[in-house]
Amino acid sequence: MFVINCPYCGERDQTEFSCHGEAHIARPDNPAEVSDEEWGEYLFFRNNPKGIHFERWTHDHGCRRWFNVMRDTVSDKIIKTYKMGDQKPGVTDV
Amino acid sequence: MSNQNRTMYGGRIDRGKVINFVFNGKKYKGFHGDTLASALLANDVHLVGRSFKYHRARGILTAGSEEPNAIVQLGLGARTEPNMRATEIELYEGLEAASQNCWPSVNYDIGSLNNVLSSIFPAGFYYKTFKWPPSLWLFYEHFIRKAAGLGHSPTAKNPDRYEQKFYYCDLTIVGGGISGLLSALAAGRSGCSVLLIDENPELGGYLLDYNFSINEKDGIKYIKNIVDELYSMDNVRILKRTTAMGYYDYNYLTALEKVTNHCDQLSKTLPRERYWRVRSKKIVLAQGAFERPLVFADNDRPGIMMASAGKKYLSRYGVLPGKSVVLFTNNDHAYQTAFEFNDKGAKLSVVDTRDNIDSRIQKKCEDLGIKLYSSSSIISTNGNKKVNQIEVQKVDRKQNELSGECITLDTDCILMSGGWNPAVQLFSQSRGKLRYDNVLNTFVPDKLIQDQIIIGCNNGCFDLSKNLNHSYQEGLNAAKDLNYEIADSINWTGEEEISFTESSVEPYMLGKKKVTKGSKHFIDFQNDVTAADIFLAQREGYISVEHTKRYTTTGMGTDQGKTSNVNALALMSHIHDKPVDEIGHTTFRPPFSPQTFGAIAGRSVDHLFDPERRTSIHKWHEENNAVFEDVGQWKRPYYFPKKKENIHDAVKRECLAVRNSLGMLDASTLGKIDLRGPDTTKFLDMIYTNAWSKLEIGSCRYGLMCNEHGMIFDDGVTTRLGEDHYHMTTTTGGAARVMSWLEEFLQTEWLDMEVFCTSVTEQWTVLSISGPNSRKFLQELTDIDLSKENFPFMKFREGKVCDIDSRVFRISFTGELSFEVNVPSRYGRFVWEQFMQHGKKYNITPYGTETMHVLRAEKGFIIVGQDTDGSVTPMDMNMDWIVSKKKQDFLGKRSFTRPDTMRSDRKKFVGLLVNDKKTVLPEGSHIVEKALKQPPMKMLGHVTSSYYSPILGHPIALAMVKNGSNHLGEKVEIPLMNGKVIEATIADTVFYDKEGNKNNE
Amino acid sequence: MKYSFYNLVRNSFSYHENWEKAWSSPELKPEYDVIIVGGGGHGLGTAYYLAKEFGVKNIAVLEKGWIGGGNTGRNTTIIRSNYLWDESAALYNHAVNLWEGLSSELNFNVMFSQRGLFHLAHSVHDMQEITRRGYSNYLNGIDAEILNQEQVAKKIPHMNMHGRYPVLGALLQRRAGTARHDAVAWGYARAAENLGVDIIQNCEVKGIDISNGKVVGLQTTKGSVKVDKVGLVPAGHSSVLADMAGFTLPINSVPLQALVSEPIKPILDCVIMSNSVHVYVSQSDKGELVVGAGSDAYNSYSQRGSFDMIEHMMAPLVELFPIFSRLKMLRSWGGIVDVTPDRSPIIGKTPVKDLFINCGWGTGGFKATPGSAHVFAETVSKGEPNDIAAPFSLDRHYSGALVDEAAAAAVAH
Amino acid sequence: MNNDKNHLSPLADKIPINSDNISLQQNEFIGKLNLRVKENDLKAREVIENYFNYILPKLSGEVSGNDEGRVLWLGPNEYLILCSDENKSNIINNLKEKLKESFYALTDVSDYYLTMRLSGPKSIEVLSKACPLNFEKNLLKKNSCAQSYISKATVLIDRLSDEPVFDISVRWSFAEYLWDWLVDSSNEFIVSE
Ligand SMILES: Cc1cc2nc3c(=O)[nH]c(=O)nc-3n(C[C@H](O)[C@H](O)[C@H](O)COP(=O)(O)OP(=O)(O)OC[C@H]3O[C@@H](n4cnc5c(N)ncnc54)[C@H](O)[C@@H]3O)c2cc1C
Ligand SMILES: NC(=O)c1ccc[n+]([C@@H]2O[C@H](COP(=O)([O-])OP(=O)(O)OC[C@H]3O[C@@H](n4cnc5c(N)ncnc54)[C@H](O)[C@@H]3O)[C@@H](O)[C@H]2O)c1
Ligand SMILES: Cc1cc2nc3c(=O)[nH]c(=O)nc-3n(C[C@H](O)[C@H](O)[C@H](O)COP(=O)(O)O)c2cc1C
Ligand SMILES: [Zn+2]
Repeated sequence: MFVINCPYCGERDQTEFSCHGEAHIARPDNPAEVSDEEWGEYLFFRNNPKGIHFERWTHDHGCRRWFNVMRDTVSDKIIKTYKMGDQKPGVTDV
Repeated sequence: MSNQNRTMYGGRIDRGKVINFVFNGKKYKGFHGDTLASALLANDVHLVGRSFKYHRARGILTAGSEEPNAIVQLGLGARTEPNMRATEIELYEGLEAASQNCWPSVNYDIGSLNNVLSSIFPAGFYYKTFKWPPSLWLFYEHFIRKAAGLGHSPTAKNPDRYEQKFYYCDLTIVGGGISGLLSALAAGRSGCSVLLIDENPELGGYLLDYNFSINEKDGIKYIKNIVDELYSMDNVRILKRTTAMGYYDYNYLTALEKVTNHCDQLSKTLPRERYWRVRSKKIVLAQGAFERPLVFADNDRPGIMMASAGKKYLSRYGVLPGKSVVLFTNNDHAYQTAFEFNDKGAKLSVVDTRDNIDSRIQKKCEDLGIKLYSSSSIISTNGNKKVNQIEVQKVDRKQNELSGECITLDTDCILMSGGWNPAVQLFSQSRGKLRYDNVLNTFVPDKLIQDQIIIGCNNGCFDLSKNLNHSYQEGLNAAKDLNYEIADSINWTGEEEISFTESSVEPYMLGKKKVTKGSKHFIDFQNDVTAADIFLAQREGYISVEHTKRYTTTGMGTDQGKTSNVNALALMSHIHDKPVDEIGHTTFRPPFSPQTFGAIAGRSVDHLFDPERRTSIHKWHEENNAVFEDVGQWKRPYYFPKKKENIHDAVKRECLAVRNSLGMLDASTLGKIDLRGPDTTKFLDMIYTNAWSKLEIGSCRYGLMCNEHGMIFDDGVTTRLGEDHYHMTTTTGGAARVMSWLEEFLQTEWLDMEVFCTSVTEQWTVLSISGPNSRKFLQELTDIDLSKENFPFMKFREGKVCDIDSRVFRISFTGELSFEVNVPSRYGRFVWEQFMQHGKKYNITPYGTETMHVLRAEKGFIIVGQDTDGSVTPMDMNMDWIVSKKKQDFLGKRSFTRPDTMRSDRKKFVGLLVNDKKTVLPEGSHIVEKALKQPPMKMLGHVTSSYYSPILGHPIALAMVKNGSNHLGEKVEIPLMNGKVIEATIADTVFYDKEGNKNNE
Repeated sequence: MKYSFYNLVRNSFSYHENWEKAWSSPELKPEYDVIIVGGGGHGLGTAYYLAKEFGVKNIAVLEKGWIGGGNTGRNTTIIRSNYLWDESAALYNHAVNLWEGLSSELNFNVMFSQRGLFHLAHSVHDMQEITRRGYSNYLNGIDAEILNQEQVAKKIPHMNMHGRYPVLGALLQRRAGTARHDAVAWGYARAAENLGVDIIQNCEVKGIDISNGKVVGLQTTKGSVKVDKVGLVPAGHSSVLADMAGFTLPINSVPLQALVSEPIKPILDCVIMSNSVHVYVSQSDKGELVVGAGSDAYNSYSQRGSFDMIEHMMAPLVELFPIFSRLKMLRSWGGIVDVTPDRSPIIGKTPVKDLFINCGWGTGGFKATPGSAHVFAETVSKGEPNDIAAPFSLDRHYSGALVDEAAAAAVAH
Repeated sequence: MNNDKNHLSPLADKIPINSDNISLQQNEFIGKLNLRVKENDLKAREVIENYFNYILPKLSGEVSGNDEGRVLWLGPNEYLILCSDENKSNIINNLKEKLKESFYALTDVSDYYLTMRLSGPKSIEVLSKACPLNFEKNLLKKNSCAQSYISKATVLIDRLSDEPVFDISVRWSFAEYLWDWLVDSSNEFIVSE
């Protein structure tokens, strides 16, 4: 049970949030032009690392904003939360 | 005779308050302050239960939450509770308890036959037999299941109430022994908000039963002063009778408080238990330690108990569990118990496995006339329902062999002490790492992961003075860390009559031969796991601790190995001749003690189980006899039966009313979203499959949404209210999903798009009136010009309806002339009633979802989620017309051109007409070309919707059929489960008013 | 030594000191024909069928911890085959057919107990769903009965039929049930070892050697090893192994939790699953209620999950069975499940030649164990999937030919 | 004008709680407007602030306002304006004029939410049974607000005074559930044995 630091509301209980999988997956600019393979990658294929993971959460029972979380999938420790559109942190930023 | 084992005086019970209770049908008396276990011992009841597998006679082993043996069925009827630890049950007037896992009685238990046959039931025997013939396994299993299990589940609904609580504080301290108390004191004095949790009814922990001093004062009195001071602090909250159950990430701790369990009077308002969810900045673990049993032959007989338990029964409850007592120990500390028993008139002998025993102790034994057998071990015990005799022999610890003559001693009570295991359960749950301490011969906390502190015996320190100083100092440190101005430091001295020397603690000392053959050396008492079973597991290759655990079930009982784990590991270490650290340990998992389901469910039971979402007209529906349907959390009227009507009659009447005159549906549950901003049209173009730029202000349009896989995921009508302003409707079940779908793209993908979405679902109550008379009717109640010319189909108008500011949409889901009147919810019921009243002359008929489904099916309109699942595209539904060819991109478009989505033999949406014109096909039944005598049969598709159509006078169905649109007019068959085969013909999806004139009237 | 009642009695005279090892701990050899990575039920089963039916001689199973310690050892043991789509039905029913003879085949009692499974329907929509699935099962030759409210009430006497979401009916599969999870791993291990398979525990694969697009060896914590063909069956860790071989999978590894009550005398003699009230429960032979529900939504490799998931399965359980409210949770735990977008497994070839994968069983692969192992053994030995396995290729994520059990509102377990 | 008599709330039949420890009442209908305007759209914000004569909250949990109304922070870019029921259409229309050029949304949600008032010394005790907020951190002060959930209903809680007085807003369709839940949870603090 995490405590999640919503970039807008501050620290709140995990049960106010929900997770929506990997972050920083951009929709192809022109889907018509990508191959079936590339489209399949965009739809389904995900980084699923044992270690640092970037993921999207929403503060459902709060400000209803989407934001990004950088979390270690082994210790489950949240390293950083940041707003959508903010630069993806590098491991050295931590 | 009663309370024959009670001492004349002493103990912390209230001898003035006699309490009557019943055990196994017999009446007994105890005192206020007793536990069931202490009261039974006082009454000389030692045989309390039967073991899991062999049905061995079992008594009371411990005096706390670690008890594996004395677990009983408590209470009667709906309040009965299985597997309750007699050692934790506080006695109350009228308490009734009984032994479990025995038949006909605990004294004569047929199951104990298993014990006689036990030689063929070693660990894992069932894997080796009962395999033949396979068909008989269920038969064998029936008997295995009957023999297994412990107590009985209640068979009536639980009448009690359970509450929950979220709690935040600076510091939570688990354990109200001296260590926890001092930490609380230090942190409390420094101003921290402190939560102190202890599972017992009294604070003070282990030392409450011993003679000791703090700063040269009487220790017990000292504890009382600390407790009083803590109670006087506003910033300290104390929870007694509360067990910390789980320790999760981010210092999240759950605890279960017994609120009224221990009371004889049931409370009308107070819960039985309260489940705490605590988040603290720091957690102090001060849980103390559990005494470890010694492993010897037949070490499980009633009358054999832990030394500290014996001490507790004597000191706290004034109960002398035996008169002729043997202390079996490998450490100094347990001698205190021996001396105290001696003091209270018991005849004592001591068997000590060690060669060198402290000379002061030897001397004291001599002085008191206590016979001391050093370098010795108990090698066998006797006694059917209670121990009555033991054999003692010299042990050569180096060779691990027994030697010399066997001495036989008569006894009625054995007190054993094999050292102490810190209660590391919660620490381990918190991801803390353990280390095996070769001096204490047990696991102790090593690496901390969370913001936590471990103190006292919990930390593997058994020196009182050290613990006092450390605990207090850690309380101060915590306060300092949390930026409080800390209270003064104090120098503590503490002294126990005999302290625990860390000299030698031998977990296991018996010759190997002795273990495997003959009698049973129990490791896990509850699950009947013997040393021989551990040997067997190793021999057969179940060498990993985890395999040993699962193969033998050691540590898997209701005590989760609190008494057995370390002994099992030590034995494995001995067998493999490897350090215990290399053997490792199994995973500690929540909860710390078994935790009531009802408390975890809390008040989310009965009418509060899940919200019933209700529209503003709900009460009217109720008053008017509606039968409701659950749609997600919503309650929707399903149909409105009149007196003797069944569903078919009612639906038929409702359908015809709409087709012939006027019907009304509460459509408020549809999702409604207000969209606004300069990019809204562009946004809708991406969200929906069709195009929006040409939609005029004041017009409505039906739209279909696909997910990125190209599959239909919601639909609804969206209306352009202004240049940049739209009102979107969604399906009832899809409302939340659509809202978050929109937000997802706006917030994460198209950050530059200027669109705001606001949910307005409940702002508007929607009354959908439908039928040829709807215009005439509504015109009487509104100032909006409803004429065909001025308010065409798929248009939107604002105005007064029944004098209420309303939004009216001319859209239709029935195929009839229809208006959807939206009024603010507070007026919903008012307008509905006005409609009902003024509509009388048109025989206005309220209808429910079933009628709505029939009417739209007659028109071939789809219901997302019924006619579609998440695997169909708009083209599969023959809805190519709503898929824009011009738009370059919209969500889902790219997926339409994947090979599988373009397959020509995909299932298509079609109508079905049964050839007998009578049978209403089951929704979900499957279609074949030609039925075979028997399955398997190749399926072409399935029926998605199926009804009797009152207006057409015959059944209609909608279906998904492979390449169906190319087979219109062809015959197919639907084999039913009862063997019947129904013939049907593939038809168009529109059954009624194919030209679509009705809604344009 | 054969396991039998006769031998149990015989061995009791020698204090059971003469039982042989169920499997031994051989050293890792320098080279194998086939290596299976992952000593769960699926991996051990694959090795067994490779040796038994497909004539492969030199096989090893590498397990990073102890065999059966992954999801095989931590699932709620539900076995059924009443899946909606033909492809799934064929696969899972192949498994149930094998389950029925498994104890005798392995000479190890895996306690496959066909006590029947009820999928409860709580709404009109649920009724449509179970009817559709029931009919599809029926025509696929899988046993299915659609029961009405009365019939359900009679069969499950202590269930609350009229709660917030009343029980309107159920889909019953009588051939469904449970099995003793650990025994499945142990039984396959013992049988495989009898056929000469090396079962190597505490041997973690850390790297995959690829030469010219073909797998040639593995790097492990016990050294490197040469190999001709490799089958990856690492469940929760499938992405980690795919990473080593240089490709990605359409998989997220998420926690799934379960719990058991204290043991009680028999009170529930079938398996109950409710998708709408969201809980499933059965009673084990030992007497505990085994309870499960949904998975956490975030990726994690910590075998724990968040406790609110456990909390959220308690209220539904008590709602369905108010009589269980006073019972107690004995232990809760978590596993790591590899979830695919369509909730169907991935079986077959990978971008690397002679490297095969069998993963993505997510929250529901225990029931498939023998079937999965059997078709995968064939795939590995022949280099091509058979008809049952073919629809579950990795390619479907590009072509769109998903076997979408999730979309069709079928349940996951 | 709309006929007031016909206002109907699903809580109309519910019996309020009035006790020393806990009180629970249904609030009158008032005007509630959901305002969306970008944080960095200073121009639009100024117009709005000038119009209302108060400033918009900047941070999570802030409430501001004046005698005529209150405004609650719901999220970045999102606020709930509380005003008199009569005034709401005026506000919408006036701002429509003033904000012609701006990207904003002002939506009537007066009936989307129902609001009930929980007060009394035990009210935090009641709420914290199933609301995960840290009341020390989130709702310690008068004029602070927070969104969260209570049991299974998403709520907006607005603290009105230094005494524990809370206005709890919930979606209309959940109102009865929440009310029943609050009554049930207050039980142990009201009835004494
Ligand atoms: C709580 C829970 C409940 C479930 N309930 C059910 C149910 O009721 N019915 C059902 O059908 N299914 C259920 N499942 C799913 C089911 O357990 C799994 O799908 C199934 O057990 C997978 O089996 P497996 O043999 O593929 O995986 P596993 O048993 O997980 O085996 C994979 C093995 O690979 C090993 N491994 C991983 N990486 C490496 C490496 N690098 N080197 C060497 N070895 C490695 C792992 O240690 C592991 O032992 C449940 C799962 C969970 C967690
Ligand atoms: N068994 C022993 O702890 C032990 C052994 C030898 C000596 N001593 C003496 O006792 C002194 C201090 O003892 P201590 O304070 O460290 O331990 P303690 O045993 O006195 O106190 C620990 C308390 O924590 C409670 N507890 C444990 N787990 C709990 C849980 N999950 N939830 C709620 N309560 C829980 C126990 O019931 C107990 O009351 C030592 O310095 C030593 O002199 C104790
Ligand atoms: C079907 C099943 C039944 C179980 N029954 C018990 C049990 O009776 N007692 C027990 O302590 N654990 C029981 N467990 C849980 C295991 O002890 C253990 O928690 C689980 O296998 C996961 O392993 P881990 O906790 O070691 O990570 C059971 C697990 C399963 C899958
Ligand atoms: Zn937030």
